[in-house]
Amino acid sequence: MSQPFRTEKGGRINRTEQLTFTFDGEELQGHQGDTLASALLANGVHLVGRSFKYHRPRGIVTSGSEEPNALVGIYRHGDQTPNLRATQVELYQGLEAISQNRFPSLGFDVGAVNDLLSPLFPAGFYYKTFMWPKAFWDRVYEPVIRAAAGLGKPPKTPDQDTYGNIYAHCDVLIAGSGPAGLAAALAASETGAKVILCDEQSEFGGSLLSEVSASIDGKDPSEWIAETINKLEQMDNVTLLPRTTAFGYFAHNYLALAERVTEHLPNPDPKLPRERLWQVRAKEVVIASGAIERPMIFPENDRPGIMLAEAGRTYLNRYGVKVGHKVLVAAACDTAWQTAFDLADHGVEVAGIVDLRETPPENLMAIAKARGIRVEAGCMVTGTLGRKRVKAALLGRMMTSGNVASGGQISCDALLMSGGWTPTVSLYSQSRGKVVWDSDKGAYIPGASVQRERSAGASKGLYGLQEVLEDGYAAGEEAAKAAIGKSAKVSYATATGGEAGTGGTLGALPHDRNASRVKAFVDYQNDVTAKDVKLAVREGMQSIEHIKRYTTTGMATDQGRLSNMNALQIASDSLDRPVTDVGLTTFRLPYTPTTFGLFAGVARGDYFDPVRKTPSHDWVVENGGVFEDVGQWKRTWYFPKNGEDMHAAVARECKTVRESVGLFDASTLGKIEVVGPDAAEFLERLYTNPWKKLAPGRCRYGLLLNDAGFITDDGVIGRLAEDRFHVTTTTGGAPSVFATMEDYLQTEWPELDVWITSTTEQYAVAALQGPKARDVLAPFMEGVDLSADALPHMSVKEATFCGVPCRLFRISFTGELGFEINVSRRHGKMMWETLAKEIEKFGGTAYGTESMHVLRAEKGYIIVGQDTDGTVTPQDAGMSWAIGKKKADFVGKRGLDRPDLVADNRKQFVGLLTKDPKVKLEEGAQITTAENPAIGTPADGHVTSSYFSPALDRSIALAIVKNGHALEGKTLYVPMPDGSIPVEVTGPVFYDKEGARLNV
Amino acid sequence: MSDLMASDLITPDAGEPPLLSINEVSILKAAPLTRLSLRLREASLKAAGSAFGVDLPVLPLSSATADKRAALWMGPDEWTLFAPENTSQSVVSDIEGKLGAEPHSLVDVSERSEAIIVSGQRAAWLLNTGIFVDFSIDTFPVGTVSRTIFHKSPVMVWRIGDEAFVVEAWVSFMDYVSGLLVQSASELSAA
Amino acid sequence: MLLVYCPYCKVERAETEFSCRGEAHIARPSDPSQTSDEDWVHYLYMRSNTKGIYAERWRHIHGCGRFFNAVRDTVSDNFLKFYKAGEPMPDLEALAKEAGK
Amino acid sequence: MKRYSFLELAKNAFSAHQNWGRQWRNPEPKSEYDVVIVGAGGHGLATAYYLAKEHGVRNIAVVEKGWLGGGNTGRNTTIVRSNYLWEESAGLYNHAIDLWQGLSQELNYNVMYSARGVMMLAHTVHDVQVSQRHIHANRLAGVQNEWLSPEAAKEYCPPLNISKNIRYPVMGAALQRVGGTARHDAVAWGYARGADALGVDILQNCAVTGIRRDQNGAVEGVETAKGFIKAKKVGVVAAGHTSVVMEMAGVRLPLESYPLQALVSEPVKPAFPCVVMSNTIHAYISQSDKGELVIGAGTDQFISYSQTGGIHISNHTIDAICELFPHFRRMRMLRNWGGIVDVTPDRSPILSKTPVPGLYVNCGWGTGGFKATPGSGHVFAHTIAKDEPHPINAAFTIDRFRTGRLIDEAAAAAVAH
Ligand SMILES: Cc1cc2nc3c(=O)[nH]c(=O)nc-3n(C[C@H](O)[C@H](O)[C@H](O)COP(=O)(O)OP(=O)(O)OC[C@H]3O[C@@H](n4cnc5c(N)ncnc54)[C@H](O)[C@@H]3O)c2cc1C
Ligand SMILES: NC(=O)c1ccc[n+]([C@@H]2O[C@H](COP(=O)([O-])OP(=O)(O)OC[C@H]3O[C@@H](n4cnc5c(N)ncnc54)[C@H](O)[C@@H]3O)[C@@H](O)[C@H]2O)c1
Ligand SMILES: Cc1cc2nc3c(=O)[nH]c(=O)nc-3n(C[C@H](O)[C@H](O)[C@H](O)COP(=O)(O)O)c2cc1C
Ligand SMILES: [Zn+2]
Repeated sequence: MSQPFRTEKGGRINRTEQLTFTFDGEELQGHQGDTLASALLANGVHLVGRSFKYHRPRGIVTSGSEEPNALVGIYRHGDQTPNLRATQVELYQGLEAISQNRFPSLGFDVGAVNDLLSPLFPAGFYYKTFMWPKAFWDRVYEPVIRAAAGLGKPPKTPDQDTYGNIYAHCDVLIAGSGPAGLAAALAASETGAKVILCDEQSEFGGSLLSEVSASIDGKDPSEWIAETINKLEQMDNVTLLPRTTAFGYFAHNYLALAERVTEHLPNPDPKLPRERLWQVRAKEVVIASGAIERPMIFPENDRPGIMLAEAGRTYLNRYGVKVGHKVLVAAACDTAWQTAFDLADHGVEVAGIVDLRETPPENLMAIAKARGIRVEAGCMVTGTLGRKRVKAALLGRMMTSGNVASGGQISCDALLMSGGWTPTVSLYSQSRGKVVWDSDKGAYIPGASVQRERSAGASKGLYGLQEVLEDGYAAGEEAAKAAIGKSAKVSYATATGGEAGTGGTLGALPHDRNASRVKAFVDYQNDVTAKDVKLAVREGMQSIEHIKRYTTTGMATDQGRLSNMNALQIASDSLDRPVTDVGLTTFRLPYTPTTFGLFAGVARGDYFDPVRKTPSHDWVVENGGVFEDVGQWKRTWYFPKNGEDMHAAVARECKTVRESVGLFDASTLGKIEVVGPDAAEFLERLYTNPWKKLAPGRCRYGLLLNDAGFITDDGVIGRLAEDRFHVTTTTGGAPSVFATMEDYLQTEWPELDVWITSTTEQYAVAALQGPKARDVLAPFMEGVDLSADALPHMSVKEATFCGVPCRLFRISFTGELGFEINVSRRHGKMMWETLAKEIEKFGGTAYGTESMHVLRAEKGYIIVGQDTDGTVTPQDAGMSWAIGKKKADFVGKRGLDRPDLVADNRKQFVGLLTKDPKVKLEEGAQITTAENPAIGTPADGHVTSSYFSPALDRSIALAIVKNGHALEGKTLYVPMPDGSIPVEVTGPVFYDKEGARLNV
Repeated sequence: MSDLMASDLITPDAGEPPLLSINEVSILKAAPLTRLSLRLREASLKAAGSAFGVDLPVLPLSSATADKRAALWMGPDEWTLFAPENTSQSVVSDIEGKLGAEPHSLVDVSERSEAIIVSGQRAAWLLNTGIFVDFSIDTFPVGTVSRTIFHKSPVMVWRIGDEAFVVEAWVSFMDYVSGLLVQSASELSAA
Repeated sequence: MLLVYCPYCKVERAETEFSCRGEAHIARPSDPSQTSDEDWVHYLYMRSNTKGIYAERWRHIHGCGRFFNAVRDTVSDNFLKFYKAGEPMPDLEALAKEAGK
Repeated sequence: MKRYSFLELAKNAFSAHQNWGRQWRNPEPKSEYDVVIVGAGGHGLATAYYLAKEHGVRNIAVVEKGWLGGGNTGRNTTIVRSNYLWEESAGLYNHAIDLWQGLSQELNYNVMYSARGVMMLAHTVHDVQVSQRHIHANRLAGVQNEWLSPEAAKEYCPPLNISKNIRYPVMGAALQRVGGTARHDAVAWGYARGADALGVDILQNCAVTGIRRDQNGAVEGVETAKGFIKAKKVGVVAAGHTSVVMEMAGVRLPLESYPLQALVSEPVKPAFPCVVMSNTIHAYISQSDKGELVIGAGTDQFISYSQTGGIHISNHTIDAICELFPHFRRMRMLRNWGGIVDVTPDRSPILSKTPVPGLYVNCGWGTGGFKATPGSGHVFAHTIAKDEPHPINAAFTIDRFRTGRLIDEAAAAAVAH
């Protein structure tokens, strides 16, 4: 028979729409409007998973997002998403679900042997064992533990879905759409305030969706919900977000919501994101997150078929599902009785109501009696039978002695329990509010507001429908008033029925069983029992934080929403201290587990980080260039021709530059225009070098330190006019140099009349380097005399290139005659293509960063960040010449005088030549004085740059070596795994030491 | 305020196909224009404004426009000046001529950034997929201009109409900005 | 993500538009050459790192570019005051009292 | 102290685990101790343990404002490695690695030190250079560290995405095989139990509120929530709160305390065999024995004592994780939390005497001190007992910031984690 546990009528499911789905391969039927859980229950399936540690058979316990047991994998696109709650998964045609943490099958799981061995596995057992033999931990114990642990299987293939993001601002954000949230939304929206109402469920209404015995304004709750939603939908100022969980409450009323956009659809349009992250800045927040029911802690309280009473009621009234044919209700409070009554009204046999209380309320007794329901007062469940589904409950009765006496046994196929209610204070706590203990309610409720929020309804411990509604309206009004200063009159709906219940219990129930033989579960998923909590306390764990971490209670995927209060009470009893003294663990985000993809959002592939390209990019791609990532930039690394490897390409490129001409894209270098009457004074204070006497039209190499005295950046600076400099920086250093300049300008020297503007992207820069550079350039230039006299090395002129304005620098980072042409970015492509074509005539080549590195290393020019590492001073780098000797101060000057910076034995910048010219050192290799240093010998330095030099036809290297400047001519060693490499210390300049090639 | 207040300066680039064109929103590349970064002290405000042809706005995040001119407040001593393409030299000489020795800095940044025009009923929504700024018309009225962050890229947003925005980014970031906007808009055409 | 008010732009914006630059009112010694090593290390590195009310520097790096100062409670992360660079350090105790700390 | 073993566990199973003793006492403070350690994190507890065990000092209190192990020790991503650049650092962290290897046996407490390997990815030419420099320096220092090609990296860590088409392709990785993880709580508890057994009083819920000094400026003792406690020597090991505690003695330090966040996914079956770190795109990940992916994020940009941080920090970490491991995109975050990390300008710790006689400080571990716990406690105990540093921590003074003799792990582009 299909869906044997479906009621005849009622519920919010669409009975005319039949859906087929599978669970562990078995085909089953459900209806539109079902969750996977309700559909499974309709088919009589309670056993849905295995527990974490003992692999005990487990069934559905709740009907909401707090579900600890019914975690399943859902297949889509050939892969599965693990650990989804069956209670939240909306049913669609063709849904494929699998159970988890069992092998080979749910019904027969070998892991269940753990249950038999459980006496060996109390809380924290692993801290006490697996220590011998030592080597077994990595090889045996840990792999076994790891394989046994974990719930579902992780996805195996990259996620095909996309995730969206939206930033939103609103006046009032309402989290939760039960009667409190709906009333708040009505009241707040009426003022014109911008309202966002979200609820994690597929439909708005919260607990009202399963309420059939109360009425609001004389209407069925479902009718009132429909009218309310209809009203809210009409309003422009209201955003309704179903399937949206408020999962994080951050500082400054910043909240994060996860909207599930397509998960519930059988064939979603791939253009839609699977989920969307809402990052909302709300002026005011109303937390209307309701309350959840608490399980009771009795032995074997974890069998499939044992559920929360309210969940039983929800399955019945909302989903049209009977959780059993013969249902026992065990409670310590009133609300569970209503479940029994509703079940009875649907013709379900109620095996009895077992109430812990000696004298349950008269009116309930009367109703039960009228329906012929057996009531056992002053009675509790002391155990259950049935492995894969509960078969019967053992009853106990509290004696005046304080002991429990057996009260017989009742058979049933479902057992509904209720230990009372726990307000959902997660979001309030995340907002950094401190909950307070309400002893009347036996619950923690929100205390004072720390941020601009208020709780309403059951989330603050109000339970009567009428008072919840009133509270909701008031909260909405108050929030709107606080946000926009306006209030509006809304008429409050009035409810009849739905009165607040009384009663409740916390902690483990007493029983007459052998305590050491039975398990009463506190945290279902993590298999934490009452015994475990007590053991932790016995072992000295006195803080609830220690108890949590030692037993892992509250650390499962429901984050203790079902278990925390009971664990706390058990700890409190064991410690003999009031609950309030034991403390409470911290509520953290996310409210429910939240998809990584949601956080990552659009940041993937090319959009993981901006890809910054220079104007030569397309040309480089067409010409087979290879790129490297430098920060966010793509720079050309080298240009292999005819199957060359990097080594061959670089050798050819270098050789060509030295013999003829090379073209290099220098656009990524940072460029800053420093303008104003005090421009020179500013640079004087910032850079080590003197600037005031630099004539317009000339350039100088600038060295920048931090105030500690270490080199942070360098670059050529050209003076364009008295009051205007063109500063260049390293590619990676551009933003930080700019920020440093602004910092000194704005906060140290605001009196200076000078401003800086980033022009990095205003210009495209082509470097032409090599003896033929002038010949290549000349045909395109106008307005400038390129001769050595008119435009000597280290000068700058404004001119035109192919008719477009340019800044022409005569500078060189290769040691050859060189020009850097800056044209506006738009003309960069034209410039590059023009020059690339022209150099062909001279047998020239385009070259990349690798050749640039080799060429400059042959000349001993440093690269900040490669040859320096933040610990190198100008003196260390052999650049004392760059320090303006007469300057009273510059950034870093004072730092340079500190004891260690003037001490002997500093590491200094030198060249190294291997004795064997064919041997190229490895960059980063260490340098020692001893040929075969013992392990632990401190190094004297390291190789910072190392290349094969085509110009010298041998290897060269640059290094930082202790007292290096004094060691020229000496032999040092580079110890490598297969022996030491002897090297001779030299000056850092290997090629054209006199610089003759520059000045042509 | 007119709907497209700066329409004579910010125009779609006729040579470029639309990056996106659906009912709810369109994204068009804007034609090139002259952009200057002007920095000066309060004393020189008036002179600079009259030389440029529009008073420099002093209200934070505001802009001022005149025929073929726009001045955008970027900071307390910083303005971006917009003028038609290829007029940079004349604008510069007008301003430099007027300011003379008064301390200031005028730098041509015409090519540093590119602009796109994002307009349509869902334009603000689309920007909010990557920008945390309240674009409701009361808090970000037409004429408001602001630098901000779009996902991982710095941008500048200038509202030129109720449902029209100019979004500028440094050139090397524009592929990222426009690409992501187009991608995020794709759900608008989902079934 | 904090919301930071820029006293120049006069708007509250997301923290991601700003960069935080550490403790405020640590002046660079006016004559470094006359500053002892001990004093220099205090300028370079020593920080109050206060638990509680703290004056710190921010820059509206993706906005107007200005540096300014803010007083923040480093426990609650709430801002108590924003003021422009160059303005004197406010009376932190008075601010704390005002904020009911 | 009852020794732990499988046999003992089996025996206790028969008595329903009723007879296990306390792992540590909950004593009332004595009026005077030879040494008071402020802060019962891993480092403080280890210091007390080694003081008692190796230096014969038995009259020790560890004073803790909350619950032991509740600071950064209880909230870190548990990455253990020693392949730091400078000899001083490598020496210090490798000392810890040596102790980690036998720590479970030493403490008779299974700290689950799991040498599954720590792989640090290189994504740029510069990264490769930096990694190589580390590897060479480490080899000379006797610290295991090796270079892997992208293919070898994938073989070691199959989930790794080494496609050339990702935004920052993996160009290789440095692998330290002896690196791995350990169970953070067990480290604190193991040391607490060990110290307690040697007579150390661990005083929880007892915040230090003042440091009393005599006329000569020397330490006399500490004011606490439970009254004044006299002490000959005081060692401050308060991590994120060090500035606050040292301020009580008038000592200013080069420290800033930032929020550092971490998060775990829901538990899943084994999916990740080792530890992977990427400093360039800011991602740190491993899988715990329980099955959660443990992921470390970056610090927020401002100082804060709130133990929380911004969502944009998590976003950036998770986007990096998903870029490297795209099939984790459908995994879900279970819990996200923050610690307060005390960061020095050179990203190296301070283990040092102070200008105040009798006052010692162990701090500045920033984002990466869990791995050093045993070594740090060991040498700090020496420093306190002998009133002079152990050779291993001699360089980690406060004075280095004055002289400029920094141990700059940050400058060398190796973000400590
Ligand atoms: C999210 C995160 C991830 C990390 N990941 C790693 C990692 O992967 N690998 C790694 O090696 N390191 C990591 N770290 C760093 C590491 O956690 C710390 O360096 C290390 O745990 C510090 O240990 P501790 O004992 O010094 O400090 P803590 O454990 O913080 O102990 C300090 C103790 O001092 C107490 N205290 C403070 N003030 C007082 C007072 N006035 N009176 C009494 N007691 C006081 C505190 O309550 C605290 O218990 C991480 C840190 C964080 C936050
Ligand atoms: N009679 C009793 O003793 C008793 C006890 C408990 C509850 N109740 C009844 O429960 C109702 C309480 O109304 P209410 O409105 O306060 O709560 P509710 O339970 O009706 O609604 C709370 C809603 O908030 C949603 N929610 C919770 N956290 C969320 C989050 N982080 N993000 C998004 N959505 C979230 C839930 O899905 C739910 O729909 C009343 O009808 C009351 O009568 C009665
Ligand atoms: C390595 C590691 C693994 C953790 N695993 C879990 C976990 O499985 N479940 C869980 O709820 N919390 C887990 N936590 C987080 C703790 O619950 C807690 O958030 C953290 O110790 C910080 O404490 P607090 O949140 O109470 O401030 C883990 C923490 C660490 C450091
Ligand atoms: Zn601003």
